[in-house]
Amino acid sequence: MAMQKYSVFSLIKNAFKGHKDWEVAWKDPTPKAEYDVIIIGGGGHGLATAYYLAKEHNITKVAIIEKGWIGGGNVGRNTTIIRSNYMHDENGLFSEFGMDLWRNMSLDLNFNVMFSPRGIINLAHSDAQMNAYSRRGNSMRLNGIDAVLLNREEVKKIIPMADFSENVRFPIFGGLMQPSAGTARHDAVAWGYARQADSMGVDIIQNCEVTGFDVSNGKILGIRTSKGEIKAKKIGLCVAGSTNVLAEKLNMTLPIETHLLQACVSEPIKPILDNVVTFGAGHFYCSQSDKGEMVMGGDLDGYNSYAQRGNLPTLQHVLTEGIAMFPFLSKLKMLRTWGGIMDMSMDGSPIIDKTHIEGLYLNCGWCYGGFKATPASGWTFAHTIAQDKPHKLNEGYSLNRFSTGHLIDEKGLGTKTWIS
Amino acid sequence: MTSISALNYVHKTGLFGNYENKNEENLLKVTEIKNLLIVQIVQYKNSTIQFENIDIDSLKLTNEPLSVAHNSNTRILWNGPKNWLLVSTKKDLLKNISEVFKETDFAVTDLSHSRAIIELEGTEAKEVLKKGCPFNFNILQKNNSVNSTYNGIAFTADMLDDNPNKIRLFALRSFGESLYHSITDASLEFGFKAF
Amino acid sequence: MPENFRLDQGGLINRNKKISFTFNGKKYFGYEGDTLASALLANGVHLVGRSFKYHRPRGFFGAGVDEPYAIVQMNRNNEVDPNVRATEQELFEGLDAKSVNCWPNVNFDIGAINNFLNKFFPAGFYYKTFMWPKSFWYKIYEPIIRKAAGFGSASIKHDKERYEHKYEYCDLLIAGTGPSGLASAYAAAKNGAKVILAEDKSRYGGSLLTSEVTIGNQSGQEWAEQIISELKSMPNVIVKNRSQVFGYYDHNMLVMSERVSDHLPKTDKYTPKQRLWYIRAEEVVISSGSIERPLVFGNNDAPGVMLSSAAKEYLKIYGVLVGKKPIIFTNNDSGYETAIEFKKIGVDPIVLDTRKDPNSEIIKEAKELNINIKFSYVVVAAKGYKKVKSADIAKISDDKKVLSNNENIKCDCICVSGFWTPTIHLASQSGNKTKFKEEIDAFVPSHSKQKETTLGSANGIFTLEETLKTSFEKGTELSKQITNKENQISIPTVVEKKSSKHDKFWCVPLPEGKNYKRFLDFQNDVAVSDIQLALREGYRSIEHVKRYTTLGMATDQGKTSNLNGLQLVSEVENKVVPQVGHTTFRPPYTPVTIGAIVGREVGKHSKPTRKSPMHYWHEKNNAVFVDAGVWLRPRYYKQGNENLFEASKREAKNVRQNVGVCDVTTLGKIDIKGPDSAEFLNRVYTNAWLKLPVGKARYGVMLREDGIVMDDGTTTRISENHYHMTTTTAQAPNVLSHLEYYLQLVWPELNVNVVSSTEQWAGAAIAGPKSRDVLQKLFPDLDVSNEGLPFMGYMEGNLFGVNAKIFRISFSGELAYEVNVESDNGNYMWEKIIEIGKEFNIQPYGTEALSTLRIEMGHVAGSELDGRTIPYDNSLEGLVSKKKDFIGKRSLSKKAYVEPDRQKVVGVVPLDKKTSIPEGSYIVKDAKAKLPNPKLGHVSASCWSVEYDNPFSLAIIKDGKNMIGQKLFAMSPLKNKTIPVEIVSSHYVDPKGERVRS
Amino acid sequence: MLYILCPHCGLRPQTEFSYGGDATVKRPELNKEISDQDWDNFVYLRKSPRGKHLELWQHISGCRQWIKVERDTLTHEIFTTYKASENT
Repeated sequence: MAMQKYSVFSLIKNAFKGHKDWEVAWKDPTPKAEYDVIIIGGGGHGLATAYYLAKEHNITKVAIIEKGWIGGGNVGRNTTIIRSNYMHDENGLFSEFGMDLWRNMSLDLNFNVMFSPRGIINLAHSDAQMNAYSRRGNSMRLNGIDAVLLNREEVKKIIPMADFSENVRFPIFGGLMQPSAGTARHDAVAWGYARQADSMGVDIIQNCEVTGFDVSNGKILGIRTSKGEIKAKKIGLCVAGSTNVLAEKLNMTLPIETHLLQACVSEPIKPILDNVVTFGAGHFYCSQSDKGEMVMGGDLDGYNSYAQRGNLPTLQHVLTEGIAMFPFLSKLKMLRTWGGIMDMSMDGSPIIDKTHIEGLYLNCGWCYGGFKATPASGWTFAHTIAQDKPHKLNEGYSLNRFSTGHLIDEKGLGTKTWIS
Repeated sequence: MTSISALNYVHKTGLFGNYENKNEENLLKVTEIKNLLIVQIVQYKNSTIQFENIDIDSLKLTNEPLSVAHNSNTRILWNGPKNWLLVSTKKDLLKNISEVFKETDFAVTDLSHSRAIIELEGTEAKEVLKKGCPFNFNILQKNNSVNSTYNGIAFTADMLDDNPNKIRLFALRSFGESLYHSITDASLEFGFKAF
Repeated sequence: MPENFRLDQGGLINRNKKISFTFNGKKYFGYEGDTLASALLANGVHLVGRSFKYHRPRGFFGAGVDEPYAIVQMNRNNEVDPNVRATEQELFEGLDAKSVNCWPNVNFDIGAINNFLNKFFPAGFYYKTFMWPKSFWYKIYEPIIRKAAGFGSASIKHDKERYEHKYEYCDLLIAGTGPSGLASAYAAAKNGAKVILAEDKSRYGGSLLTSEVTIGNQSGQEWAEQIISELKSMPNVIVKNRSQVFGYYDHNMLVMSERVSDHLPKTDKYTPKQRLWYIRAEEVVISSGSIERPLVFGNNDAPGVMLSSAAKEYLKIYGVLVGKKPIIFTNNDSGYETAIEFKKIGVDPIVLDTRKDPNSEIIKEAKELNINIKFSYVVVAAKGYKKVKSADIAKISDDKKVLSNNENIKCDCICVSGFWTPTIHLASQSGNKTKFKEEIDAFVPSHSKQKETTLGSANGIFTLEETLKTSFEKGTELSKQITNKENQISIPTVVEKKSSKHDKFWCVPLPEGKNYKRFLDFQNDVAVSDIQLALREGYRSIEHVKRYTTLGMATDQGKTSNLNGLQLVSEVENKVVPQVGHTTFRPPYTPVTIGAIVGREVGKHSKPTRKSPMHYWHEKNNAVFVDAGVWLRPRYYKQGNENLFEASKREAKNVRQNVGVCDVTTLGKIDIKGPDSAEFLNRVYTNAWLKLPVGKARYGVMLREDGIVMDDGTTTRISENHYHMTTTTAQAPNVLSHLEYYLQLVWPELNVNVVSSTEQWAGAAIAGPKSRDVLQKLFPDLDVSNEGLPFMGYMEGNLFGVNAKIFRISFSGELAYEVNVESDNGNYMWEKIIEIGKEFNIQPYGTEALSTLRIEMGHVAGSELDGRTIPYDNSLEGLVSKKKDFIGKRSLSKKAYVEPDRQKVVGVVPLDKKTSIPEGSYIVKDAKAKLPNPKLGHVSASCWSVEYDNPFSLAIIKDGKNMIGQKLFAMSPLKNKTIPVEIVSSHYVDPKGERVRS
Repeated sequence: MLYILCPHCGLRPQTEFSYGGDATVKRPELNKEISDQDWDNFVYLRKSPRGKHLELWQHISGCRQWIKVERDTLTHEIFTTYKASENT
């Protein structure tokens, strides 16, 4: 049966029927005995992978296995920022491919994910930093990604509420802007993918925990779950934050540490900030949601953690930089805080690759950058699984780059992942 | 004048903050301390010398956290395992004791110029420290010292007295002005007199 | 004139002090001790704001932290406070507040059109529309939605208020001063424990202030007052009001915000507006009480519908009537307390009790007072838009499904009581997995994860007698573990009339043919129908329901809505509530001012500033400073109208031609001592160190274990077992930790001590062909000839009375020396150098000239050692020993690191010898290639070569070794520049390094 | 803010410490032949368990000693702390 279409007309029609005729966005099936592909992890990346497997590769005998509820991981606990302002070619080209998917996502999924290209500005507080941003921005431009270098006056015109006063520790010198970057409604991304994947035959199985893997002769055969054993020809791991926990069940050790990142929002206020802005003399970023909340984030808590709860000194540190950038934040009230657990890879870039186990594929190591990568990650991971080889866009995201030395280190911090 | 102390340009004498209608005697007192001998003494891991037997200005080294061996001129602050910070008004103390510390057993490093020093005195002195340092100052008594951080600046607090509190604060010299700002800013609520 | 709703007497307000205030531009009067809410209610003002989505009129629902409606914008102390809860804001003279989220005003709000269209705006409607055409979302729809959302408006002015922090430690932190908090605090304090007792409100006592109970021979209120005054007199107790414990973090650290000055018209000059307390407690008692639950019925959001406990609080504490014709709608005995209070002051309430035939002392009392009670009755719907005017009421069947005997009765307020929800937030934040307690239809704490105990109604105990008994006992028990004392406290007798039973009814069914909105979340306009829709559409997990409908996501964070939402989900889904589970509680319990979280580290002091001993000389001599980490360094010394480019060129040129002096104090210095120092250095650096003679310096490079260059610098052997290491400014702290790591953990057998001596020494680099002349005059007694002090030599000297260390090392590529003196003498040294150098035309130079000098010499620095390069990339492979092992060596054999076309540092010169190449440009073969244009590498550093008077840059490019002589392009699309360039050697000036040895 | 028992100084607030990561990786001995795989294991691979984790902290603003801390990565509870020289 064709999927019910969302539109202003269907909304009006249903309004007159008391909204009784809306169909479920996704079903709640019991798992089948066997699938062509099982995707473990019902987050953004997993749902997107399933969708593109069905849509681009016509593989529909697919199950998504989710321990809790779909969208409950990092896709539901991020700061909704979407960008492709990367210096390294691998990251830039991959992310820019994703930007195209973002731009078309609402129509493609028939679900308004509220992609809003409001522009991201990275503030610079020294000439050295302006030069570093030039290096990044020029690389973007040569890769066909939009980027603009702003001087102090230009920044002031766009965000006059930033601290341009005398009483400032790190004055604003200028900034790098990606005008096409922006935000999207995070939950909607998960739900939109889920709804489409479901309509194409993908089984979304929630509250189902993977307890083990069935591997024989170096080949994956299936998984054991809290809802029984399920066989599959191919299995994709898409469980950012929990990758190491599942890797342990597979006797794999990965170049990944698990860390905690907090974010918070203020109480809603009337619109004051249109762009996404990052502070250059530290690590703070901020945007204003459609609801009016200032959405803010910054540093990792700085030690391995699986607790989705952080500590206040980290937020204090983050918000100190927040006020240093936007003094007006001082009078607002912090309404809600949350924490997400990140796969921090040893060079800060992700891994989308096959593994030494035949039929087992890995998608992990997204560090702080997972949300923005959702569509491109799903697209390339689906390709990698379907074709049994990486797409050109994710060739650089190989697992063996740590052995060969072909690292993709945007920050130059090496393996000390907790220094953010 | 050849010598310029760490806080020379920021430390101004006078009355500051909420001092009005208060007896000057009860105000916090803030002083910059200069011209102290400050030496780090570390015994190497493999050294077999009994440090307990060493005599410095009639003081003995003890390997106890928070401890300060002290007399009226010299204070030896425990800095870490077999690691001490000797602070003395006797500027030439080092010369007399250099033979005691054999080069193969001890590293003795003069750090006299590497610190900015603030002395803070008054019943509210600990309250000032509690504003920026998460250490439990309730347990710090006379002749205790601690290394910790104040508003993100590493510092050492040495309790010269606890009735009223008299605390000597050391920070790395280049951070001195920032620490001085933090301490005096935190003192404004109580009112202070700078000497 | 507005009608007066203030009683002639009663309440805890100070009637001797009348206070004037302004709301929405209109002047009113209240009393000291009022909240803004109570004062407005006293003046008959029930309409304060508009809801988030439908812009429906909103009044007051509660009387404290749980208030979901009454958010106002305030001007206080000449500053704007955007979102202030009127129920928490204490009244002060001149208070000025206005409504938010309404335009043009709260009485007539254009946004309310949403309300009439609300059938088109069900939960999640925005996900289903506004998709086409694709740019319209961002350009058209979203801006409209953004404007309609949000509450108050922020001022972009800097916040002038002070916010302070305080770190405190105690044996027991007790959050809440209701009966359980007071009893446990009293018992613990009597046992000698150090206690901090925190109360959110201005008055201590919690429910005791409004309940008609007797403890011993005192009223509840008298008892509370007595306990508090006794606690205040004890030296081991800190009692704080206006202090909300809002977060329970790891290792028993809790955070409390104290509103020091918010209740005053002005903050005293040196007093904080708020103070954030970080409290590390041995044990925590959570006595945070409970919040009354609403009953859900049609239009239950109309102004005038409020919690029955709030109505009672307004009466008993503020002497304010929330209405003169009240309906009390209850499913438990609490409603009777409110009814009796009304009756006592001569107002006749009607009680609608959902129960059929309940029995208790308090109901008996109500009957004796001739209160009109209708059992098995419910409010079906409130009538009235901006204020309740009447209520449709009906009899409800025993199975609570069928309504009958419908009638409409006049009323001006409806006080609801749907029983009580324990405030379990802090316990949950601590990691306590809460459990559902069937008999109270709510969650209570279960096993403690940290050292926390929840008492009283927060723990689901609703009888005073049991609360006091358990709280006294717990207070004794917890403190006894800490103080080893056991002071027995006799537990007083208690008289309480109400029973703690309730009817498990919470939502009135819709009468046939009616389609009332029945609200769960009042601020976000989430109605029963929204939840039903979410469930119908498959959003079935409670988290999905929350996110899809925004239930519980308002600024009250669901304090009054969450549990009713859960009830509804469990009903529709046919599950029991514990299966549905609640969403996670996260700090803060209630919104906390961001300024308070940050404290005093704002403006100029948001980070520390490090200064060299010569800083003020630089300042006096027109230095323009640059941030190097948190250090301030002179970037250039401005003469006349010079700009950066001109000044730095002058300074650099003067070094090449005469002599310059540069403050190098900020370079990291590490004092290394011990018998194994040489061996240690040999392991740390890539080159050989065992044979460095005493009195000699050597340049060294250290790697991370992954083979990437970590830092470089020179290290000098001062004596047999003593070395003086220098590091870059940026890496100094990391290098020290790195060394300590290897000494303490990896090679503990080495007898070496490392200590930072950066601050002990002030450093000046004297560079240029005439530097030896300057040095000779500084140290007339020393032989500083090329033989006496050769390149990389070291000696000690006396600089006009102060001790100095002299290193013959060079960063500029010129003949150069570095002189160190003890920091107190730094300025003295500097002035001497300037004075003596005058005849040799000495000039100070800043980091910009320093940079020029090193770039044209091809010396790599931070922009090349950027955490991504190996020694080869920086042409440092000559310093990599093949013979010995060192940190990171094993990584250098990685495939990528030995590829024949590996990147390498080169020099870049524009063909026109005129056009400067912006740093961060890329080198490409074909400037017109289609994008993505393959890059050979990037330009890491650029300068104007003062030697050749043309631009020169360093670049790190692929196969750099074989690229020299090639003609390529440098591109900076950001600056719209494409510059034809030639690749040359990175050693542009003095490639053989003759000058440094001259 | 974690409260970490420094085996040299006593219980101290987290702000005095800096984190040093997994304490179980062991640096291969100097001058020893070692496979690429073993070297990569040391440099890049991490178990990062959910639960008990032995990790390094440096008491950087205290006694400057590196210490080993056994901590639960899910609850953040600290079980035991060790001096650098102590075996775990």
